[in-house]
Amino acid sequence: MSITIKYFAVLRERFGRAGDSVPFEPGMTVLDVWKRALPDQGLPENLMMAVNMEYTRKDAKVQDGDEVAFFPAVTGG
Amino acid sequence: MSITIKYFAVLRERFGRAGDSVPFEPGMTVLDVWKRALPDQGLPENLMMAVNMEYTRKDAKVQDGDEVAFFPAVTGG
Amino acid sequence: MKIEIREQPFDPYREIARYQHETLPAGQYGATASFVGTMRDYNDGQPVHGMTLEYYPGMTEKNIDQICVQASTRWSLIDYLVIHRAGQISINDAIVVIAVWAAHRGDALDACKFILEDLKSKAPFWKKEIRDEGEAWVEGNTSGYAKSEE
Amino acid sequence: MKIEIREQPFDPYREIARYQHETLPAGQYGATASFVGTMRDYNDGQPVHGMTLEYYPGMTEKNIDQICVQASTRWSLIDYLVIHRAGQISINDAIVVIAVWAAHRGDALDACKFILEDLKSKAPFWKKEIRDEGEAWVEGNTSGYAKSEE
Repeated sequence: MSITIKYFAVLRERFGRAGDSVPFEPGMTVLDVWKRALPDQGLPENLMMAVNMEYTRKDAKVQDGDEVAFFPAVTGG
Repeated sequence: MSITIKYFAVLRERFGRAGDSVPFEPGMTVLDVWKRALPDQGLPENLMMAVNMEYTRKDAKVQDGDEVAFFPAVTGG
Repeated sequence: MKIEIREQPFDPYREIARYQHETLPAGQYGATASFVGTMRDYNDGQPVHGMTLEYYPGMTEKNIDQICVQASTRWSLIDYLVIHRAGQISINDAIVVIAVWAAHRGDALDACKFILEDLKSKAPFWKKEIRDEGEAWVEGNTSGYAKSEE
Repeated sequence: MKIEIREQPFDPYREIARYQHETLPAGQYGATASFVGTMRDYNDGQPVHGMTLEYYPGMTEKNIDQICVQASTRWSLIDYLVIHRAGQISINDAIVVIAVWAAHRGDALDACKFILEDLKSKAPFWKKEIRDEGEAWVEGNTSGYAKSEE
């Protein structure tokens, strides 16, 4: 029973890893996932987040087994 | 001392020739050139005209030696 | 800058790639917008079997050149290429290719669209389609441009 | 419809020509609009010597697919192709190619621009440029899209 977390780009480099795993708790939001994985890190400006590869907001609820991703503003094309 | 005339597309086919030559007369306009070359033909709708390969209007004056072209609305691209 | 009327079929993407390779300085352009017009086998719901495209040698090139120069004054462009077919055109032949190189995408996209729209409404070309019932000139309208007032 | 993330360099015009030849029915499309983004050797007036483009495997393709499906509902399209580079990118490499086939030019041009703009603001890619002083992530902004409110 857990949430898989992925970090990309500058976040991945800053944290020194591409992801984490935290235990699922009923009622958990994306922000709760962040705080559980990174208790010492405030939410960066311009942070983007996705649940199961769909953009979402920090107050969105997560389900057990979800993949939650955190990354900076995109710079593609 | 003359004006060279060119016809394109449906005009060229209708008149059975790609061009004409008419004598230059001082003060002549593009419309005068048409009337001199084609006395029995009214000015068609959607007619476009050019003097020396630049679009112009029927009341524009021509100079001796000019090339005057008459053609229908363009349908390129 | 290259503007050309071509009487023979051409591969538009090979033309863009070749022109870019031969002419564009590496590292300068970040955006290339292009448009290719292709001969369809239908028009206004009717079958078409090919067409003849007539033009005004001299004026057609000059007119396209003026359109491109005007685009160059409105947008920041690095280079452009326009090749337009004339003569006997078969189904699926490329009719026109327009490519615009710029540092930034907005300039390339907007200039490409401008050149295409102006070319279609102003450049002296006339299409004669081969339809089921025979050949027929495509009717255009002058859209108020250089229109006779009589 | 083809959407692909490519780790190796590619020739964008060869890709468009090949896809068109293999996939598009002859005589149906009258308009093809395309955009190619290319790696420049400068950005914001500073020299750039290359870059690394990171993406989110799975989400990136899914996001581009959603953008293209949305374009298909807004415009009448016949087909589209999007190839985006990732990994180590050298000066003058193609970064992205977008091609849109339609019967009519307005649909092709507008859909191509829409896909490009949406792709740049939404698709998960992150550029790390090699500059004179070393490597640095390019800073973007979320433009209000899916932005954190804290």
